[in-house]
Amino acid sequence: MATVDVVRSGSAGHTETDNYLTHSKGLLSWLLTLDHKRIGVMYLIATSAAFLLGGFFALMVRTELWTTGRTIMNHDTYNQMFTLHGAVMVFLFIIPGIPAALGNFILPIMLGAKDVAFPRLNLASFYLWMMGATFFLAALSFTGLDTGWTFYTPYSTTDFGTGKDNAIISAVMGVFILGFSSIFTGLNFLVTIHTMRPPGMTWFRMPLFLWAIYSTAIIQVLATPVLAITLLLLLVEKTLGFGIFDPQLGGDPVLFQHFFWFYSHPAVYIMILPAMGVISELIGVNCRRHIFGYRFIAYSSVAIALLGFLVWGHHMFTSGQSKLASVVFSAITFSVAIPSAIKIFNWLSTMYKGSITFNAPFLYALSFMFLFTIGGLTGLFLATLSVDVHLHDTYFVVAHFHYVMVGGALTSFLGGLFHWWPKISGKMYSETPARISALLVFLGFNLTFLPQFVMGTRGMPRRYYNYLPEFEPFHQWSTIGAYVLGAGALLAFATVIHSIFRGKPAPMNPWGGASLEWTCSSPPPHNNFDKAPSVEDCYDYDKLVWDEKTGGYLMRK
Amino acid sequence: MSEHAVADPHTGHDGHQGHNPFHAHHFDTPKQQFDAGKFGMWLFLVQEVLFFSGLFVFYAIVRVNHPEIFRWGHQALDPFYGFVNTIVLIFSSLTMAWAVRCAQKGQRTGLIVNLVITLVCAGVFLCVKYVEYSAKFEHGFLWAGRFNPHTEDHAGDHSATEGTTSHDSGHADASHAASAEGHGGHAHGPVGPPPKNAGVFFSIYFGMTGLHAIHVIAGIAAITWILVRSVRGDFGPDYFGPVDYVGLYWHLVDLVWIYLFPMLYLIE
Amino acid sequence: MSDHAAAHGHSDELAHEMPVSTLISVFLALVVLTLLTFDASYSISRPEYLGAPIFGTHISIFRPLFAALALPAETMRSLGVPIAMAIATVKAMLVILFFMHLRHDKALNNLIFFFCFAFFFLFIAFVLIDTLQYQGDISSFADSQATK
Amino acid sequence: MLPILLASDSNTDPWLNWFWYQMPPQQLSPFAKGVDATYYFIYYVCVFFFVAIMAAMTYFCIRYRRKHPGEMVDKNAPTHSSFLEAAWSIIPSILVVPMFYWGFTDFMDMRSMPDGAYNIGVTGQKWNWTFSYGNGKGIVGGKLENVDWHDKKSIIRDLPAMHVPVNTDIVLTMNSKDVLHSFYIPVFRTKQDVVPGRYTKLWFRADRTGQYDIFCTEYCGDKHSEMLAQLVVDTQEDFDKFYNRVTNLVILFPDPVKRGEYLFNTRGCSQCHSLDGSPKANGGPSFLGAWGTEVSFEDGTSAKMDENYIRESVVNPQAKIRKGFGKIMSVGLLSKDEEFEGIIAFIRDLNEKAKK
Repeated sequence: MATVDVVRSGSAGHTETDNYLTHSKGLLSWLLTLDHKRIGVMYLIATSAAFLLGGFFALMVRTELWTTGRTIMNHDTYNQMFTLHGAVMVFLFIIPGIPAALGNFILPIMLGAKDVAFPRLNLASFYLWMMGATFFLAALSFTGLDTGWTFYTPYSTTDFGTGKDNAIISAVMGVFILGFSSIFTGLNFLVTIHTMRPPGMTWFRMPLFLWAIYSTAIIQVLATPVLAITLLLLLVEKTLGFGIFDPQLGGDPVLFQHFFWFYSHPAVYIMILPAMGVISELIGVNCRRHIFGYRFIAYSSVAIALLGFLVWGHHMFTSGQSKLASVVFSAITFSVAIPSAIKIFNWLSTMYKGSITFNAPFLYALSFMFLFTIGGLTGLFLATLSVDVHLHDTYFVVAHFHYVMVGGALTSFLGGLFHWWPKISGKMYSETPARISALLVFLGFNLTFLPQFVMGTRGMPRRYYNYLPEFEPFHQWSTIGAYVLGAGALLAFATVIHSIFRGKPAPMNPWGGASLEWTCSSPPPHNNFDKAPSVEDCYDYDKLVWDEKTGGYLMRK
Repeated sequence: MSEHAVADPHTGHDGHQGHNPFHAHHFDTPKQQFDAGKFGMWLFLVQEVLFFSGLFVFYAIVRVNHPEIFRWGHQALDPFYGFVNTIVLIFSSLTMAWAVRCAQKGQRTGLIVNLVITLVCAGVFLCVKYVEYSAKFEHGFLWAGRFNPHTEDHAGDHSATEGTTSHDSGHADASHAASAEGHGGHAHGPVGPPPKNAGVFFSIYFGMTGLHAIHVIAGIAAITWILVRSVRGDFGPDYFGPVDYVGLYWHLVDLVWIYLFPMLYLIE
Repeated sequence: MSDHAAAHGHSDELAHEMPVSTLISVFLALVVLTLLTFDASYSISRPEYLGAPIFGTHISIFRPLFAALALPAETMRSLGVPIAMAIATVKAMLVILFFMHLRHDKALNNLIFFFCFAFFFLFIAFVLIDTLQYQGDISSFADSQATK
Repeated sequence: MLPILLASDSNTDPWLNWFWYQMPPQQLSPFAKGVDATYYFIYYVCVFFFVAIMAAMTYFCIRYRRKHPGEMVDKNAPTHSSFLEAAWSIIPSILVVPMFYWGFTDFMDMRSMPDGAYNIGVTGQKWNWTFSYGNGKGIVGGKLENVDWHDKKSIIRDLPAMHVPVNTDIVLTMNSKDVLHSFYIPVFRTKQDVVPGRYTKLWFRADRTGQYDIFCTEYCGDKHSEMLAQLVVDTQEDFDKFYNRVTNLVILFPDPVKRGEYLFNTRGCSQCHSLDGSPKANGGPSFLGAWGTEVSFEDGTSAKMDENYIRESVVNPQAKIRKGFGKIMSVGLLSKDEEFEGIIAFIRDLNEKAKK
């Protein structure tokens, strides 16, 4: 290989030591930074902390369910635990996780831009996130937030006359603020992708991760304001008695569900679309093969984003929604299955005749394929009207959305984290523990949630503190699985942290990626690119050459 | 809510800096920066429209299912106030659009004058809202949870709820003024007993106009900020993005009111 | 981008400039349309309304129109919402196209703004259809409570 | 495959029962078989695709594993194929059509209430179900308190039981007193949220007797998981016995005072008679302080308020009209001895309470 002419340095003129991490020093240089990479790293730390917090609540829930009857906590505590688990995971981790943390770091570099369009707004989004998280912690300290993450009325608007009221108000405020954080992030990304593409970066040269983030951003801007107004109405209902959702004042509790799911169903795609984008990158790079059906994957992202707005009523088949609306929503829901199927088949075809390496990111991608296929297919049961009536609000639903959200979003978050970690930190993580973590997450996850499908079909309702004794064995399998899953996730984070101190310096392009982020040094320089990079096909791996000396890949001249 | 990006103090210098102090380092040209800001502002407006949509849905549902609530409730609102506020807002929209033009042409005085007029209009709008709100509070025309219309009234003020004396409503001065405008001094006290859940009308009224008023207040803050920068002389033909963006926001506030006015004050 | 740019003599103009005459015309049109909304509303709901008393006479557009059509009272009432919304939409269009410069703006900005209204109507339509369908269950419950 | 599935009965088919625990619970209602058939159709489609995808994935992983980091791939491998992509857009689109269709038809079945069905009222409140028979003549309710959650028998014993006759269409008219609940009977594959401020309905027909679980599936607060009930499907004779038992006032209210209070509130007395001494508009005299007093009538006579007077006033209200009141009460609303005993005891008890 030594005979091939290669480019040794991605961004000429930058020395190894001048990068975004060393560009300026001091805590304030981080807290007031306008650099998308630093903001991305701060998001990464913050959302990972939220994940660990949410994971702790999950383990508490699973521990309590080890036996029917009381195991370690009372009814009230259990109800708070599952509420906080759901709310923290959804609002503080999954929704911002990939777009705001990984997206912030990677998006401008992948695009070939120096920064996002509005760096100050980007920092403001981060602080809005922090503020929202603070309100959540306040809700924790008020004790008694037990509405579930969905805040269904009239339970959430009941006047309890205890700390619970303050906890609910605080949490709703928190979600309201987090909503604006999400809107501003999405807005920023949309503008960045539209206006900051360098010459040559046409729409169909954009990496699929950017298409996914773009689709996600459309949802964030269009749907999140509806959540904001819904929560605002919930607040005035609870504090002033506006009579919107409260039947005693002439309101309609089912209306709340319409409002809530108009946001929250598209929000499911906020969670899964970026994950799909990450997987497209992981599969392309690690199979060293041009992604199969690029345009179909790109279009299907946008299709999912738009169709996602038309299906919210499938959460309400048993809610008292009319027959007519249920039938219409069911029919439209099936249409979302098609673009998801296209993606799976295209990823699969990318592997055909590839050159597949089994590093940790690819193992996470494989488990994504396994888990998301199950998650997607079980969605068919829930889209089917009559079957959903049986399965709605049972553990089947719990298992289904965990397969999508955890099996989809968490595995791709961890996969993406390992994939881009050399770029983010400039350090290589150690491969073996990372692979073990992927294995543990995969096994633990399946052990946790496969039994829940069985329980669900047999009628075990969700959000139950006590349950009928015949379900106990399934719950115990599930609890064991949860601990394995937790251990896997902890090992993944430990591996990453370990590499900061002990990791080898990362080469510019350790995996052989062909998109633009791999053409700048690891970690990237402060300004990403001094001059607009030349843009080529981001899935053409022929131009890369393995370089034994650095342990990475170099660009053919 | 400034969606524009200004120079990054931490930035090292690059080739593009120099000819415009407000040109941010990560944009190649001022045009790119302006377009990015404008696109961002439009997206923000999209977000605003959907933010308001929840209340419009609520309105539509109550309106279609319980028209009697509206037939009764809208009589408590004085169209004269709504009319005055409509004209005030439309006029402020005109001055705001004019301000943008002045900024584009580099006419600093015109820009400042137009912005001041816009601010004054916003202030007048809020004052009228205050007068309206206090009348509603006085008569107990509040949202569903606090809806408690008084038929007995404060000294010297005729009840707005006494339907039979509707030609002599509590807002006598307003009615006269309305006649002066040429729209007949009709009374605005609801006729007849309130229908079931009549308070929902006032939930909608306070919800919609309240959220709108919050946007007006935010607009005042944004315009004040623009005004300060105009006095400082920041804007000219090369750089007027912020004026344009705030203008767009202000027009959206006007736009929402254009719908709210007939929906709440006029339609039976 | 437009002929005003040439007049201004600035080569790479950032945005279109709206002439003052257009701005003032739009403003006047908005005022007239506001008065028209009043006229329509009063013509429908107030039998004693003859028109706006201007120059010693009553001026009205809708009252003679309704009188000529001689519609039944119920039909006229049901016209209130569509007429008011139609006028409001014309006003909104004037504001959007001229004050907000959308007529001269990029196609993309046009697209997203009208796209968002599509979602807005989608939201209203679905929820409205559903609540209309189950309204009977609510009213029958309300009736049963009233008789108790 | 489908005809076999449609005919399959999870109660009797051992193969289905064995299959990987993927069994929904027993099927009882007319639509349960349809729901299960649709379930299995989707299930097998899913299994087919899942196995196919995973097999391909595994094969590719082994066959195309990278042997050296510098390895390059076949440049001529296709990067897209319109045929394939069209195929996997169209085939799934076709497969979901029957899923939607069967789901839709069974759903319409579930949600369309049959005519002439037996009606039971269901009230949900935090955290128990109450069942009302014969327009409120008989009420069944109960709460779980301190049961051993590992002993299903003890749980069942404490649960309120909704009895229904076998082979009869049952319509439940449901309402909630506080927050959302959801009424779920797994054996019938049916579920409906119970919403405050409106009625929601659910119907089913049990085709065999037995005892089955009922759950609340919409989170409703602290003891959501204890909001259970039992469905007891009786033969018609057993159901009649049950009905007589729950509507029998002596059994329901052994204490005559309580019985009287119940009658006062449920038989319309409270519309005209007050209990606080004040007269009701267009009504009759108050019951407070009346017992044992001498009451005077429109015709100038008077009598002592005792058992016989009350009985006569109920059976024939026009016989004696109290001074100052009109001939308002027309029909005797009570007929049985235990009812008279109750209302008399109730009125007498009012006096004693007032004295205290």
